[in-house]
Amino acid sequence: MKVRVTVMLKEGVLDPQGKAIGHALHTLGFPGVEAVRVGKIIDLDLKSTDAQAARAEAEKMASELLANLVIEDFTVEVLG
Amino acid sequence: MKVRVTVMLKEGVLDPQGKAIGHALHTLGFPGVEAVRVGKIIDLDLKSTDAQAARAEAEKMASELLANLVIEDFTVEVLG
Amino acid sequence: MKAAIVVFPGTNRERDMAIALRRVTGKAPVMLWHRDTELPDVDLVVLPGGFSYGDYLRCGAMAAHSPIMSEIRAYAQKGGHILGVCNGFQILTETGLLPGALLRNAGLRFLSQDCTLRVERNDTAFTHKWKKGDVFRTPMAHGDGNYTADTRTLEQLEGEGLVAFRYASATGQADETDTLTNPNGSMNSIAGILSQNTRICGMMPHPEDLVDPLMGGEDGLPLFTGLVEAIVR
Amino acid sequence: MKKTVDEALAQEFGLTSEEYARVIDIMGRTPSLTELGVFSVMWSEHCSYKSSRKWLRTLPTTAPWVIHGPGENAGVVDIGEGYAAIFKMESHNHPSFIEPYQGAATGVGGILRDVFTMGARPVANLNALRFGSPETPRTRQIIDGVVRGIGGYGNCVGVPTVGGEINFHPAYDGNPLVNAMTVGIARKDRIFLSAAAGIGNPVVYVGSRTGRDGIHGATMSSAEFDENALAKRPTVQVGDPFIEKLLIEACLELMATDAIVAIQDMGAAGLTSSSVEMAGKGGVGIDLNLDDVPQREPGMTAYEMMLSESQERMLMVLKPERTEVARKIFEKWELDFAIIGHLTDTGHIVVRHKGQVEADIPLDPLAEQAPIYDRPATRTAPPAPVADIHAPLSLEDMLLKLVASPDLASRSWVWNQYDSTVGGQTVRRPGAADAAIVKIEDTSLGLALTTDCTPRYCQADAKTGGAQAVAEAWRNITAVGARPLAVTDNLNFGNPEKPEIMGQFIAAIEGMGDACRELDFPVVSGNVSLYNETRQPDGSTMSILPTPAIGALGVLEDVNKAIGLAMQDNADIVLIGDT
Ligand SMILES: Nc1ncnc2c1ncn2[C@@H]1O[C@H](COP(=O)(O)OP(=O)(O)O)[C@@H](O)[C@H]1O
Repeated sequence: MKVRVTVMLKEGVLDPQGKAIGHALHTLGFPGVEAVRVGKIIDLDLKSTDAQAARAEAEKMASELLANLVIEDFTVEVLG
Repeated sequence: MKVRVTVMLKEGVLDPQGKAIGHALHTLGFPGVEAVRVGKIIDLDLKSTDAQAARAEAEKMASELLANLVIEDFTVEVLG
Repeated sequence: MKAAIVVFPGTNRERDMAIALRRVTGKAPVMLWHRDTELPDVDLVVLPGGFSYGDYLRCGAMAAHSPIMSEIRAYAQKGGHILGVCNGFQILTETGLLPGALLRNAGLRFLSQDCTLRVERNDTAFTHKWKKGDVFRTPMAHGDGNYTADTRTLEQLEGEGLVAFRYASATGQADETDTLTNPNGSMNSIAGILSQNTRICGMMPHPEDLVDPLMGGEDGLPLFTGLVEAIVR
Repeated sequence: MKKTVDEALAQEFGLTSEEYARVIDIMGRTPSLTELGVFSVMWSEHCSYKSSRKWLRTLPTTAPWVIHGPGENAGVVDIGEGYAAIFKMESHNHPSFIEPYQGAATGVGGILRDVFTMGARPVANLNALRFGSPETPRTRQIIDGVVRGIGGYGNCVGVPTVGGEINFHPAYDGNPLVNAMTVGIARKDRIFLSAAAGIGNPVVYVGSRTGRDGIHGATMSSAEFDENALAKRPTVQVGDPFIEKLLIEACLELMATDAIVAIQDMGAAGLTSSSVEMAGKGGVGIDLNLDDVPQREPGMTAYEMMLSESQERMLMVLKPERTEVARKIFEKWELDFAIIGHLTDTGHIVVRHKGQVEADIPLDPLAEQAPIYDRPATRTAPPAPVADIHAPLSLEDMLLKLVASPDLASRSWVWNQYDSTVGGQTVRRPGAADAAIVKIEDTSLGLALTTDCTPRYCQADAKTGGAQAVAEAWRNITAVGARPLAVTDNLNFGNPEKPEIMGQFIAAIEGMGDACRELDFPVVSGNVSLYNETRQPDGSTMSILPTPAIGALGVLEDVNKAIGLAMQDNADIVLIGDT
């Protein structure tokens, strides 16, 4: 199963990368950008053939390693 | 409009992060992980209220700045 | 004082740290490997700087799960002294032994330069050779040193006086918004913090790289001479 | 890939008709695709030095303190107290134009491997950079990427970047120069070489897996750029400094045992050049079984594996009874380790894959019949002496203009991105002295290091410019109180098939040679980068300025006596020499 873990900084945590990208986009001539947030994707190929089990496994990986829950939130999506 | 740009390394390009994460997951007791690829998400808040226009704008930003087309591919998704 | 330095794959300032420790103790510290499952009988454990696991995913994240870290957690529980510098600080926050997290530097660039630190309290093993308010110079070299924590944690750190070092001007002024004195953008200009029992200290800059006049000065030395004096058997 | 091997394909691979005829002559038949690939990379400018070899031979390369001159992975000099310094400079110009961050990063990785391959712990990195006009956005992007890439790689492996130089000129607009230098330290009786020996000994592959990166990088770096270069974009090599760091530690740990017979990094042309060079130097044959090569992607062909330029890989010949000791060390460092072949007495390189012989080439003619050219050269007339000079500006305005010029402005924005203190041995950081100084741990020795070249001097008069670059390096070393020992060079020029470029090249070497002889300052290693030109929209080509970058090394017997730039209070200023 392919599973996608998406990790984003928590609402309220300052995102220096997002801020810098927003700034760069403005100077590149995209004045319509109001806010930018940057996150990470971790795509996992799992041996498991069961969607439920794969999701559970990925959630465990995310909370143990892939995300730092002090500053980040994550979502898990089974891609199939 | 909220638009999500997803940037992934091209097929075949070495992904050192993915490799190291896969390795770490194995030693953490997740032997079911076969492959890991890491990518970036850039969430944009755009002034534009038109989905078509927002997508076109984001695509331009992605190819000019957000993705490095030499080694990366991107996809754009209008979240609404 | 018997000290041990933990080496993770990608650690690269363990030699610098060993030199600084040898300078004050006269003997070479024990080098531990991240896969070791036993901590020898030591008075100080140091997590040195570097790029454990290439800084991939998040700085310190993968090292925090190394086998040796459960020993170090137990050692902390017993009140052992732990110093984490740079990547070592990041590992301590990832392990939860120290609160908060270290984000990408505000300017998004790696910063290799001297900075000045203000000593916030001098009643700990790490800081007692200085006076409160003293300012000293030290090199820094990191890409992710931007200290952040939620409001409650920050209030607790400040309320309980757990900030050890702050980035400041040469005259001791700290200003969070000033990129000259607080180059990585840390909240409250925090450069180093302590655990509640003050036995664990994490800091981003590298006092171990300034312990010899030949390398530009001895400004970082008080940390190490102080540890030797404070931790006598 | 189903391609018919013929002259047209050979040309696509960068071989001329005469060169291809010679291949057929050596093989006695039409070569296979893999064989053609091997010939094309081994005979590329990058690997064979076919345009430059004749002239490089004229450089002085010996002195009583030189342990190994050019010909090994890096130069080796005796620095006293039982230690040797091992150093070399290498270019990554073309890759840095295509992908500045990865191009520069992998350049640093490559030169590091050249140095630790010989048994040295790397103790310092330097660089020599040339960019186009800083006003153009593309140049700014390139600068940003290159500087980040150098820092990203060097900082992570924990080798301090202690010095370098940067110039700007529109001639580098489409062709920046990224020359990286590494200096390492070894016990002088523990130097490792690349000549394979011992028929039957195992050939061992360590490091990262092989992917489809940078196939034909070596031939590409010998071809001039045109507008299509950006569009073609061959698979770019991505570096993994974390793996490199592990590789350094694992190799040094293995080198402390007596397991290694020979060792060589896989640089340009990867498995091909490393195996051919090791066997060739040792006068033995080599059999490789590609089924055993650690692979990153499924379905790779023999051709792809032989030409891949995946980074962070090494090839070794081990003593058979020590193979398991070695395997344990690499397992400890979590690196791939595979026996992929053995040495033979056939004098051939034989490559097998999936039960088929994919290549079988006699090594002697591959090396000995490699093309070597004495290309026609025309000398540029030296410029007329400047008659009378009048100041175009007032002294004050002049000073302001100079200080504001990109070529003279402070470089702290660059070196502040490089970790210059890691290792705890940096005595003079960037900006603190005319040469950087690094102490040798556990000794009183210090190394003085610098890179220098003034391309506009070389443009005006390549011979004087070449001599001047050497002299400046020598002065920078002596200015910190060190004794100059030896130099490495990186000769960056345009297309050698143009007589005026060849003329610049020869003249620069003459000038360098003269200065090196005069100063007793031998050249112990180096690198040549030719075809540095860009096709202009109107079809003409623009060459870079002739840029023979010099990297130099000197020793201080007592590092405590090092001198810096900082003025002491009440000191007098003395000017030495005629103005
Ligand atoms: N690319 C670079 N990387 C690191 N340090 C650099 C680089 N370019 C210049 N420097 C450092 O900046 C200082 C000044 O450089 P430069 O103006 O070229 O000096 P000089 O003319 O004395 O060689 C030197 O200490 C040099 O090592």
